[in-house]
Amino acid sequence: MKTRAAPYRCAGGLHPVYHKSLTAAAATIPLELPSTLVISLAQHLGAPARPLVKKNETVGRGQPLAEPAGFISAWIHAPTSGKIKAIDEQWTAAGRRATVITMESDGEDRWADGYPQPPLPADADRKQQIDRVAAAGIVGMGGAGFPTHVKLSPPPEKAIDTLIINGAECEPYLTADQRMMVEDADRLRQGIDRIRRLLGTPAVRIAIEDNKPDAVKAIQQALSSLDGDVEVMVLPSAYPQGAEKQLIYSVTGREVPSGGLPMDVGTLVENVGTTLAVADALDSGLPLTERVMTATGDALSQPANLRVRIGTPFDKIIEHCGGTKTPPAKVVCGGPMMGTALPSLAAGVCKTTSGLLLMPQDTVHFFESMACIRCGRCVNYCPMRLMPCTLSEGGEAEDDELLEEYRILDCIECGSCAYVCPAHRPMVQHMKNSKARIALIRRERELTKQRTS
Amino acid sequence: MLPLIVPLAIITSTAVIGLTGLGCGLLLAMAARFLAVREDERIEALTECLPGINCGACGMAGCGDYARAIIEDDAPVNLCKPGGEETLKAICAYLGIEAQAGEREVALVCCGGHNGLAKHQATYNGIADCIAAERIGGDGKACPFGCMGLGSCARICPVNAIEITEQRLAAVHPALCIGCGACVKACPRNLIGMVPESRKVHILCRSTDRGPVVRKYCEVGCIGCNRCVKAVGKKGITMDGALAVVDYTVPIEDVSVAETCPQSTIVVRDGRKENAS
Amino acid sequence: MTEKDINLAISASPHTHSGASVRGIMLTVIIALAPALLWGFRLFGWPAIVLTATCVAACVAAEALSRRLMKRKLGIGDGSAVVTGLLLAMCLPPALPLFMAVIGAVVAIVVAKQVFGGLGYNPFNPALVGRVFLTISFPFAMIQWTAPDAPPTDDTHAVTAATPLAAWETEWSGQEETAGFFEEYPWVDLFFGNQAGSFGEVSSLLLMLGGLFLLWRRCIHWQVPVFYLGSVTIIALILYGIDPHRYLPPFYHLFSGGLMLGAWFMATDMVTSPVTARGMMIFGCGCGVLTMIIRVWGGYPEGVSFAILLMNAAVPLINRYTRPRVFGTRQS
Amino acid sequence: MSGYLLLIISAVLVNNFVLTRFLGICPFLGVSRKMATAIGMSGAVVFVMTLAAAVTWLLEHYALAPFDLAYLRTIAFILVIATFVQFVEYLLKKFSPTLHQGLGLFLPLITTNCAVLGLAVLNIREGHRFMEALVFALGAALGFALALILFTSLRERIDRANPPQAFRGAAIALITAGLLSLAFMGFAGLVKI
Repeated sequence: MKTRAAPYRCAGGLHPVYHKSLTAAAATIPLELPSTLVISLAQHLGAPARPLVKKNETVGRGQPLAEPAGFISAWIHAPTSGKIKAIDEQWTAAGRRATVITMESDGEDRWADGYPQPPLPADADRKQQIDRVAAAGIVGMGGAGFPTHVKLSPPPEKAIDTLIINGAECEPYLTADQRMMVEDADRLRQGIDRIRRLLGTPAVRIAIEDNKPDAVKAIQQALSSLDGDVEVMVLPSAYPQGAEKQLIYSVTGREVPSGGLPMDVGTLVENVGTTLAVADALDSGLPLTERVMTATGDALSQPANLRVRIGTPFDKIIEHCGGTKTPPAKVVCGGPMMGTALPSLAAGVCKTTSGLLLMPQDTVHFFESMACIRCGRCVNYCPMRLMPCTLSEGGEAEDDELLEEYRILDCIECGSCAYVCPAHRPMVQHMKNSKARIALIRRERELTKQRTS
Repeated sequence: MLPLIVPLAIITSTAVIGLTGLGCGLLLAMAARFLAVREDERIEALTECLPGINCGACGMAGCGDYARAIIEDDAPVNLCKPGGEETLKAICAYLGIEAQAGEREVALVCCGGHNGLAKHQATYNGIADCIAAERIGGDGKACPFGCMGLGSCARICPVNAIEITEQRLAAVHPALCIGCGACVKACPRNLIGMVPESRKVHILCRSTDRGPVVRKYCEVGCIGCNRCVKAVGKKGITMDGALAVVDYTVPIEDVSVAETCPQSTIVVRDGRKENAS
Repeated sequence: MTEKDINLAISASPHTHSGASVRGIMLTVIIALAPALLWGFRLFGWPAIVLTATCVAACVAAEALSRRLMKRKLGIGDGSAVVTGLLLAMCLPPALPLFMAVIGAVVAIVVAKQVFGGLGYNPFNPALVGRVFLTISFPFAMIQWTAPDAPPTDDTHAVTAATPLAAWETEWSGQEETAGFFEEYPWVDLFFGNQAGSFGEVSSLLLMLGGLFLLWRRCIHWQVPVFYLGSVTIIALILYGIDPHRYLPPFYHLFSGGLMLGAWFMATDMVTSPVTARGMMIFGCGCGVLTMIIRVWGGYPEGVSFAILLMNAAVPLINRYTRPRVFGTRQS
Repeated sequence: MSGYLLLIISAVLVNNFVLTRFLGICPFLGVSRKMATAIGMSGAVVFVMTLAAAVTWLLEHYALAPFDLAYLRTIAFILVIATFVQFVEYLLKKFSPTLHQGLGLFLPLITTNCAVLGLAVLNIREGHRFMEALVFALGAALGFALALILFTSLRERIDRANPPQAFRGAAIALITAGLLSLAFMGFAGLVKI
């Protein structure tokens, strides 16, 4: 196994202040069981799951609470044993309303019947293994939440020749992936080996940013026993190095075509956390009911890396971390660049929640609606080589023709443009807004086309 | 006596211009013959129906364009405001469709929770636009169904009939509303409905949350207590889960039903009177 | 901690910022202009100081007044009016009657900027519009240059002198013997700033230092000045090679006639220059070519302001056709 | 040869029909909303101008001048120009209906486009020979096209600007055109003819 620098450099590349030292060296601690859990049914990309339980029903840990409601959807399991208190609509950590199951823990943390499931041997049937991944409710834990079993079963004409394990963690503040790589490197090796076999032994690249030397070292050691084409790729620390398309380019020099998927260029990217979840599901038969996340920020008394059950309410996490130093003015679920600002702390941890960031008043950035002064910085820093200034102006004017011409749908909402904007324009909100509108227009256009033909 | 001999200048000038004109005319005649494009007769006929002032109120470049849009793109026939009813009738007569009769409908914002009554749980900082705010989790108002008051409806209204009050609530001026329905589509929380002008009883809430939840965030939200439904004997008001909904197909004559509402969610308004004033 | 204690802010991502601001950029530009400005004050004395003060005051006042008339938020805090005032003053003859300077400032702020909606919307560089407006309206007053070595005590005693480019154009170009010109205008004077001209544009060295400061602070992109100065140098070199008696050597084109001020501070104005890297290169080249065309063949000895204004007009077109290739749209 | 070149430069830059002579302002403002129509209009103007220049020149020198009918010049020229515009309209309608629709009313308006008539009259007044007249016409048309395309791209930008209410629309467009023409004054004295 070799270690080398990533051979390509993607466009853009910010150097934000990382603030990772708050938690980079803090060992992961398991959070005690909360008394109440708030489990969103829309924790993944695609259709929200359909509830399988009723109010007042008693459930055991690992028991399915909701089933997938479509091909792109996922199972959701009870994170502990207890009683279902309510099923209703609430704000979720994704910053929108969704059906939420509220359950009360009985403190016993008893597994449901048949859980954990028996481990599957490495030479088990491929379909059986992928079904297990699906049944464990595993989704991309880096943030997007794409169901992993869908990624693991590419159509036969799209052979995967490179598996990239994403340990870049380019978001400031977050250190969960880093800690997982340092602490769980052996289990990570098992996960990598599992995924690799499922895909027909492609080359494996573990991509880590150079600001995590401890992770690089741990991975080198743990993976030395792995044979075949396995390499650790050290990436320069730059945002958004860990974004899927940029990562693929840095590692392989291939550009995922506009509107396409990584499998279109023969690659598959899995997050460190997801890889560990796959190992858990196949080797230990555990469904996805907990994850590692970073609770951090300058308003939090004791920033920490935590192993938490899915559904743990955010106020419980804050409590566990010694409360707040100063009143938080903004609470972000995820990292500061792409995370979601939460309107309240009642929501619970999702499968995709990689961090909880409490920002004091003086660090909260305020958007002012000033006119673009055309400094061109956003154009310079856009990792997708778009023209964000033009797009945001076009978005304001709702000039849909212009937005499509300037390819707004290729925007990955990384926030680089808004980060460097001297006019403090809410660029990402413009992008999100325009993208949704354009997507809608396209869908309508498709529909009319279908109807007329 | 006029000289019989016409001055040479007149003859030459007439001849030169005449011949030039003739040449040009011939060229054009040939062009018309060989480059002719057949136009849809219906478009021309429809253009005749329109006022011909090319004002652009319909959103097209002119009357001709609007006529083309009606024929080719199935544009609605009631877009011509200057022409009014007369034009509408003429168009409908030509196309052989029936002009929509019936009562004038005006838009109504079904939320009464202005900033003094509805609670905010967070402070919004971003684009002053409801649709944009809704995409990142609303404007901080604790009620997820309430009016954000960022004015997407007011901006899309072609006649400026919607006002955002100081307490950040959208309000329609029924007198100005032309019933185009643009605001209904613009509202990301589906708060705006079209109601017949003569109706007086309205329920200004669309929160489907249960009563206790609603009470927590809004002083004038519907808590689903069912009293109004009982008061009208299920005629004109029905329950949709925990929300009372006015059924505008059944007129409610007795406006005292509003007094049964413990939350003052039901309001009595006379759209016609407001129009007159 | 209960929910009542806190009122959280919600906004779209990102939740952090680089700290760059429009005011910061404008402040940096003012700092970068300072050396050349102070040198101008030293060289031309009180008239220059009064002129600068007038221009800045008139610009700020015009901005405040027009914002108030438009019933919009006052935007003076961003400092752009101050920068416009400084730049305008620096490209005017030091002895210009003050009322003309006021007219120029008002045109710059009101006609070139606020009418379009303020900073960010103006298609043309306000200071240059002001200057060009004055050049066309008061052609005589705009070429009354003060000789640098004899700073006058007051306007009436100003000793007028020709700028090197104007002198070459009217007296020396095409002559058999041109050595006298180079004696009268040694290039060292041009480089260090001992020449007649608009008071802020005389010292090429200090302007270049200011420009490099801007570059270091990342307030301007390197493409514009490099391609601007580069294209001027190349064209001047070719012409000089063809006929040294008719055309000036590149040094003189580079270090006189406001080229340094234009290339580092005017052409790089963010609002009115392209946003794409390739666009900036084309923009710079265009400025250079037009400057040389106007200088060598046109009616004005200095072509910088017209050249930049003309290229300003082409900026939307340039932006449109120099869009970078979007990631993932490689033609295969 | 260099004479023709100077003639073109003069017509395109120094004495730009729109920005220096202020001819043809109507279509200049009218069709500068969208790039596609602006390019189409430019094409139509190049076609009409060059052909009209040729025909009016011939008309002047073989019909009007020999019979001493200079006073009929305007009416005769308009006749010819109108014919050509109508002809172009037929062509466009046949071969590019979208462009025809985009140009709308402004196509027939080329007839009264003073730039075309102005060109024909200027050709006679300056005593251009036939080839010179053609080259001058081409230059003038190219100048019109240049101004129109530059202005259109600017206008797409100022359409998204935020002028005070009173300046919206044509007012701000005219101010922009004025500033553009200010910039074009830099070419003054470029060609001495």
